[in-house]
Amino acid sequence: MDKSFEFAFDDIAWCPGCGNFSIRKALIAALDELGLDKTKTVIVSGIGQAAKMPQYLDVNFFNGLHGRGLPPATAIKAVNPDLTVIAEGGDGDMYGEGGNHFLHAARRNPDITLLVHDNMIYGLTKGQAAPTTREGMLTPVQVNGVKANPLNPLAMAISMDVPFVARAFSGNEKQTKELIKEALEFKGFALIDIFQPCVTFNKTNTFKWFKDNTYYLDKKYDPEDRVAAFAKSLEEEPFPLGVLYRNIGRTTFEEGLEVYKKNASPLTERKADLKKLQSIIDSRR
Amino acid sequence: MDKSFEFAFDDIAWCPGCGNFSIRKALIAALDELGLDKTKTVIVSGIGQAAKMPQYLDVNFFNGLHGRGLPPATAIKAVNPDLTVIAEGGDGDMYGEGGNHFLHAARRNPDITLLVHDNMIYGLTKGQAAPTTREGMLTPVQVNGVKANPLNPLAMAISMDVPFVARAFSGNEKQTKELIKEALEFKGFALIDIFQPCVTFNKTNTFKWFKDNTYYLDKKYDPEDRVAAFAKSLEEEPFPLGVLYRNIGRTTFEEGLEVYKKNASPLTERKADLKKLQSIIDSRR
Amino acid sequence: MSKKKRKEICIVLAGEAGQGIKTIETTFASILKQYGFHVYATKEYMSRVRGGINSTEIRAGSEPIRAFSEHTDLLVALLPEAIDHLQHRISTETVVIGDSEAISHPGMLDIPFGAIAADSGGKVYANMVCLGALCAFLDIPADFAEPFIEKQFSAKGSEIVANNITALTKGWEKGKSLVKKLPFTLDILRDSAIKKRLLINGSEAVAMGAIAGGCNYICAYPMSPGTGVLTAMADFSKTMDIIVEQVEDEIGVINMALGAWYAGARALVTTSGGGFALMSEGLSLSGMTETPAVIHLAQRPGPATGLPTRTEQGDLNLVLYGGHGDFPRMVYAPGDIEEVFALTKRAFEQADAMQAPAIIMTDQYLVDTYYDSPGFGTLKAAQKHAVMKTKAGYERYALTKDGISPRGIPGYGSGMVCVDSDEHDTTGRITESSMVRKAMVDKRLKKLNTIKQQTIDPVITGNAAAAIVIIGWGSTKNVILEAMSSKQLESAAVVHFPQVFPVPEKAADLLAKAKHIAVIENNVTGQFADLLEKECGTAIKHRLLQSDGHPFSLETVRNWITDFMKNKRG
Amino acid sequence: MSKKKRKEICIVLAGEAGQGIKTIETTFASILKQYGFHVYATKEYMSRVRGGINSTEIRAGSEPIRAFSEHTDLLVALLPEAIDHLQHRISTETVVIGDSEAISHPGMLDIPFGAIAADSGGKVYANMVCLGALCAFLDIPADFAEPFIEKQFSAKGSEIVANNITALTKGWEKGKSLVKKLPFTLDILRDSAIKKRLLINGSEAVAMGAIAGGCNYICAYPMSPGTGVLTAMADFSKTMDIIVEQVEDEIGVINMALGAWYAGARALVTTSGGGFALMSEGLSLSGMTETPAVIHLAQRPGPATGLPTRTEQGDLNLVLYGGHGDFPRMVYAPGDIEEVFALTKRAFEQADAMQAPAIIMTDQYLVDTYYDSPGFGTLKAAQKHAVMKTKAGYERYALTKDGISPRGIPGYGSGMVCVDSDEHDTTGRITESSMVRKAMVDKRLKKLNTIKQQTIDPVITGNAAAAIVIIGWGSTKNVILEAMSSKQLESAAVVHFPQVFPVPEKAADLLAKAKHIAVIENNVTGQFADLLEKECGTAIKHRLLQSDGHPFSLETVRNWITDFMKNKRG
Ligand SMILES: Cc1ncc(C[n+]2csc(CCOP(=O)(O)OP(=O)(O)O)c2C)c(N)n1
Ligand SMILES: Cc1ncc(C[n+]2csc(CCOP(=O)(O)OP(=O)(O)O)c2C)c(N)n1
Ligand code: SF4
Ligand code: SF4
Ligand SMILES: [Mg+2]
Ligand SMILES: [Mg+2]
Repeated sequence: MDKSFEFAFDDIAWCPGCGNFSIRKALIAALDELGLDKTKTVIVSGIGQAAKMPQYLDVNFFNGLHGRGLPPATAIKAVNPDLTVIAEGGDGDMYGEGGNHFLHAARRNPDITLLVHDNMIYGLTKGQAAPTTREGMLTPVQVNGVKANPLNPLAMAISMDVPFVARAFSGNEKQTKELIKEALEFKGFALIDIFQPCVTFNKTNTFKWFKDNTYYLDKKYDPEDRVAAFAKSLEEEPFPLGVLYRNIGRTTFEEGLEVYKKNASPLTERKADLKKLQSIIDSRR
Repeated sequence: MDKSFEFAFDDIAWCPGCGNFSIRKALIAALDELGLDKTKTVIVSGIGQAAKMPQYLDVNFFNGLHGRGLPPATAIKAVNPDLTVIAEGGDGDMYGEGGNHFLHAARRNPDITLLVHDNMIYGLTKGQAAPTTREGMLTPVQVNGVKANPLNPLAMAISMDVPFVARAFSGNEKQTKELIKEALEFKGFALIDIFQPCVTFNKTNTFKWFKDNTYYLDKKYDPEDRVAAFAKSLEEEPFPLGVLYRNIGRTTFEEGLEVYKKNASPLTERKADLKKLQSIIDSRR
Repeated sequence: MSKKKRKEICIVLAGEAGQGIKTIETTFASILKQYGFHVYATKEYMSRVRGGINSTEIRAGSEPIRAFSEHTDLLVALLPEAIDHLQHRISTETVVIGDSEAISHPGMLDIPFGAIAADSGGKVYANMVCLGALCAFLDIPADFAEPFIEKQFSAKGSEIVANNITALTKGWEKGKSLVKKLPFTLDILRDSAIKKRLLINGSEAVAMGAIAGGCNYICAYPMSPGTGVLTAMADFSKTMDIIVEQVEDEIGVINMALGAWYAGARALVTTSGGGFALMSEGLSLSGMTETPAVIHLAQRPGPATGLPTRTEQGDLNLVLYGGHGDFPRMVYAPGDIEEVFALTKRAFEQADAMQAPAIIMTDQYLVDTYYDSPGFGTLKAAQKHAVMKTKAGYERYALTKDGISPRGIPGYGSGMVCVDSDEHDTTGRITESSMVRKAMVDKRLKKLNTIKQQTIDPVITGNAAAAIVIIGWGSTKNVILEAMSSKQLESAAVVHFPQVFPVPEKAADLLAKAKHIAVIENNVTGQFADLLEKECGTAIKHRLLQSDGHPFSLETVRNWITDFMKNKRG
Repeated sequence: MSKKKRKEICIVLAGEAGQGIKTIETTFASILKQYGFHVYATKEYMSRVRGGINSTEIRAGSEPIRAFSEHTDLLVALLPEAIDHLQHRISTETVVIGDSEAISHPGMLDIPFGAIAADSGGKVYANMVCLGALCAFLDIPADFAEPFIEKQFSAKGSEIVANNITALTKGWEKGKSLVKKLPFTLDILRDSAIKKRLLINGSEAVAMGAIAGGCNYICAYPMSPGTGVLTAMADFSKTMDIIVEQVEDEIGVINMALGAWYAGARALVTTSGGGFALMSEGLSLSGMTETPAVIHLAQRPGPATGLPTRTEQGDLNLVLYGGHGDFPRMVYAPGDIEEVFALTKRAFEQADAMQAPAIIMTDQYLVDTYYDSPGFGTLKAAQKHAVMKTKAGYERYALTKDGISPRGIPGYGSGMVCVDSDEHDTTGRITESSMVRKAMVDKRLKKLNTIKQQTIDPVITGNAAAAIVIIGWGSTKNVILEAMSSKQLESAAVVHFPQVFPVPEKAADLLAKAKHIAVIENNVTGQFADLLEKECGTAIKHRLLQSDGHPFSLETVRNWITDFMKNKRG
């Protein structure tokens, strides 16, 4: 069997020139280079252009409801910690409809990688504002321009102590790939917010705009200082790229589960213990 | 008509000794001292012990669904900016079930005051962990102790640039009252997370514990430095009380609404303009 | 062989998203209408932004046209895949038109769209070449079409306008040269009264009806095919006093809308099935607090994400029963643009009057369809906003004969307006008294009776006394009517339900008297037929159902009805 | 006047939350059972944590007892408000017992709870005084009760134990001195076999049944009265391999549960009406992705927040029709503790086998009720987990005869397990092909047929051939049976539906043959009666409905049935 996650889908539904293609390449390369076993890898996603990603890889997937990627991803990893679990979706998917799950996944800290395609727009539904859309953008719904503050996913993640918080730009496939690899190898909840030009609906935040408005954090930057990371996350235009925050050592959700305290085998491999049930029942006599 | 918000409810459903009684007193005093018109004041709440608050005041109220206080509060203020609007609920209500609305209310910045009774527990449903419950607490559901990180509402709010972020302790009625007054007078979304002992279900974070683990920010503290405020918000045991963060001048949701750009009268007072509708229809001929 | 003379034509344009089909469609439809032809347009498209294969059907004729026809006279294929995609619609009578550079099909009329466009200034003008040819086929002079092009492109500068017109003209000439190859001649009557008619699609009609009903607040979370109404409202808000808010999720949407109504606004919500499902708890809150709510639900095929851009009528059960506990509601199911407008307006009036949720059910087919509409008559102000000025001691849930308590809003009068999602007493405060509980359950139930009395009767066409009754609801209205011959209508009653809940009382009589009953609806189990069975106690065995994501076609309905009527009567 | 000899007694304890009624209840129920009496207990309580007024009913007798009776022999009022609260249950036959320091009532038997408790070490022991008196009334020796007290309080130290026993003994003596004042004598038979029976409430039985069905994952958001199952599972997780997760909201809950099933776990969800409403979209996802789901719904009165701690059967419609689009589901409605266990187990087996959602409907009354139960028989392993090891090229949605595709899980075998909320092809990937759509709609519909074949038949008691049929579902099972005399059962069939959807095929026959049909259910419209009308085509005019938040009482049901049977037959 071919080991690569590459998959020849006859008709990818993205627009020519969309940043999603680069993210797909970076993701496949990251998975391939890490030599992960695709039968033991699951991508969980919601609905949106970004969320179609797993359809275009040779991998297990749970392509669920809009906004609802994180809860199933958390359960999948908990039920079978041997699996590599990636959650993926758009800025609307993960920070809009799914915002609450993001907050509480951050509290749980499951060992999963979260990739958010941040195109600052709702792509699939044709160009309404996303939570990350910059102020003032005109859309068919925000006819007087977006008024609400854009959500700053990195600041929010750092405030929730998400232990790995990074930003990538799809325009740099190599850095994106390297960040994905780093996130996959990190133990704990790892967010990469990936700037991704939507060539069709976002005529403001274009490839060029992202390129002109981002810079790479240099080697000297210390991502382990939470307050400094917060300050860094507030920087805009240019936006820093790279790992902004890292907190090594937070216990993961799976590690905290009692079922794995004395027995490391995945829950899926265990049999129901009817004797114990019987003794619970008998205790009610 | 009596101007006070005081209301003689024959049977308040809270447990004797509950911190909610002090919050109620502080709230009534704040409203009375500001001389607000109760017919033009609305309290919006969800479900929980905290969320019962409006039932015990002489005031308009919309006591809606668990977790769903903020969306109606936002609409009420938008539809009639002449009203004073308060949203109130528990830590489960506002940060658990309602977490997503909190994030996006922060982005919109409606001119409403949000009071969250933070008892670090689910009171009404009898003692399960809340999002703010500290690690390790044993409950009938968290039988091995709470594993998830407690949500830090202040850090989260600051990361979202909520323009007024404060913490109070119900044990100090006067300070709580003053903070509520300040929040009510502040233009924009104002959060007060109020530490509140639940005498029945939270035997760890008691009145004494809160007293021993809090301190008042001194006068020299500058709440307008966002990064410093973030650092301050991370301080725990003791927790700082007072206004941690303030950002004067963010445009409010109502101010941003096109309907109020040329006409300040509340939407409720306007008539439908059939002529304009007719001309839209005619444009399709 | 003398050519057939035709009084109408069905043209289908097919290509990928981004090829400019929409521009051809809207411009051509305007031209047809202004030229005095009756026109109808509908489309089907994939859930993607570029690529794929979409199609638009445009019908023009001497008589009003209101339904989707599978029969295709001209198929303009802008992409080789179009042929495959529409294979089932290509009959011996279909003329395929395409650019032989890219496409081949036996008997295809070749129009070198690419080459002519390139000659006119660039490939982007291919759609104008196509438009020109279509005008020629319908015998519409090129210079009649020119002003439409000018208007459309004037903002882009004179060079662009000129290139477009060049392309149009060249396309027209090419078309003219091919007319003789068409297997039919067209003889569509022109009627200058048609010019005055309206081209408004279902989404816009919802928005217009809402505004006519006093709507001044819309909140929604984008979801196809419900988004069109949000966009239309946003567009109209440029000149009107309407608050337009995109909310973080559908739960926020419904709760925000209830807050808006509570405070005195009249709010509209628009969504599709999945979003409506998320609003179920909020719907129940509307029921309990007796806060009006108006929800537009544009259906698409489920379950779950299903087919996001396609059509179905599969959410009726959810609408009838969604939300926990028992509470009254009203469900409207408009069948055409005029009904969409009228029933949306009515939904506002009734939600306001009954203090209960009103749901308007459309579907992707209906919201994306338009035709020359006679319009909505003289606009009349919505029924008076049923809000009172309160006095001290005001009781939000005062017990009344019909269960409806006068509704106050905060800040208007000296009373307190207290609403509560818990069971409450007349003042709106929480209670656990079982006496009060009983009174309040009773009050809410009484409202259902009041609502029932005001239910809209089914609309009967044909022979109302016939033993054969053919029933539809919502968007099936016109396809059933157009499918039936006047002969058939002599021996059958066609019954359309503009309101499906509460089921109008006349329905039971109707069914009781009928011998042969059929229900036609676009879902796989027959949800409305089930509802009628339950409410009327009559079994409905004959059901024309569909669930492939497409609207019913004239042909499907015609064949089925013909068969049904034959077998039942013979 | 010679006293009536009674073979059973109904005792009601009433006081405020926090007064220790629960301790009396659980200890007393254990004592009764171990003493060899049949016992039954149920409670009603307010949505608050302290104060208010709650009550518990304990029935003891020579025969098994399974139903709530309004008739009260002894009312122990621990608070003056208790009298008012239970006024409707105080008849001439009721003996009120209270502490005359606090309470007065004509004819009240005075037990100075306060003073005796103070004598025994403090006011907190008042509930033990009460327990002692109750034992005396039932002629249970104080020293029989002592070990129960020791066990209960041993962890609190010997002084506390001693004080409790002192209070118990003094209460017993006081009680003994009052026995002669009771208007009846008790003659309850002791049966030592009863000792072996179980005291398990509805919540615990759900949890036990789930585990017997292989459940190893529970996720939930607290919501009364659904929380009890979460707490029980958490308790059982102390010794068993169960992941217990409290989720941020109900939407997270259902989606997390589907993730767990997808990965190979067997997850249970527990909630109440409002939470279930929020899960509607997720339910539809279960239907579309064919991922099993088991949901326990403990009903409470709606709409919206309603009466959070009270009982109703008002969410049936939501359960039957919640979620958008058409997809198969199974709905179980256990009537007693044994059925709760068995049907929850079955729900797991069937959800797994059918790859569809299974819902277990209970209500507050049922989850909070217990009695000496014969138990669940020998535990048998759940039907084999229907999960296969995949091979390369595995197709998650392979088309099969019965619509059920062999289910793989990720990481088990070399195939890829792809599930999709969009319409998908056999491999699980997104499609817009209308051919594939049709095949998949058809596949999902076929499963409904398979599910129908495995529906549990209604349980008939009495005369199966009688013209009178009295129908119930869920928690009404035993109150109907106990309400009817054996004479009445000779001329009526009592039909209980343990599974309400799909409606078992036998139902139609049953109704068709019956002349007089009545449905008894705890909601205001008769949702199950409506369902039967729809599915069986028989009108059901006679309905005993209730919606005041309380369970049906024996007396209500008995009176109504007697009347119904008389009028129908006379
Ligand atoms: C419950 C629900 N609400 C709304 C939708 C419609 N919807 C699909 S994708 C989407 C947003 C797309 O934006 P984003 O998540 O940013 O993804 P992108 O397409 O930009 O990659 C929406 C609103 C849905 N499928 N389900
Ligand atoms: C949709 C929904 N889910 C769950 C509940 C049950 N519920 C009521 S209050 C509450 C939480 C109470 O905790 P909190 O919000 O912290 O308020 P407190 O009682 O502690 O003041 C819950 C889970 C509900 N009413 N509605
Ligand atoms: S709409 Fe935007 S995000 Fe979606 S595929 Fe096209 S370019 Fe990419
Ligand atoms: S349970 Fe806790 S929060 Fe609720 S009223 Fe009692 S003490 Fe207060
Ligand atoms: Mg996006
Ligand atoms: Mg709390």
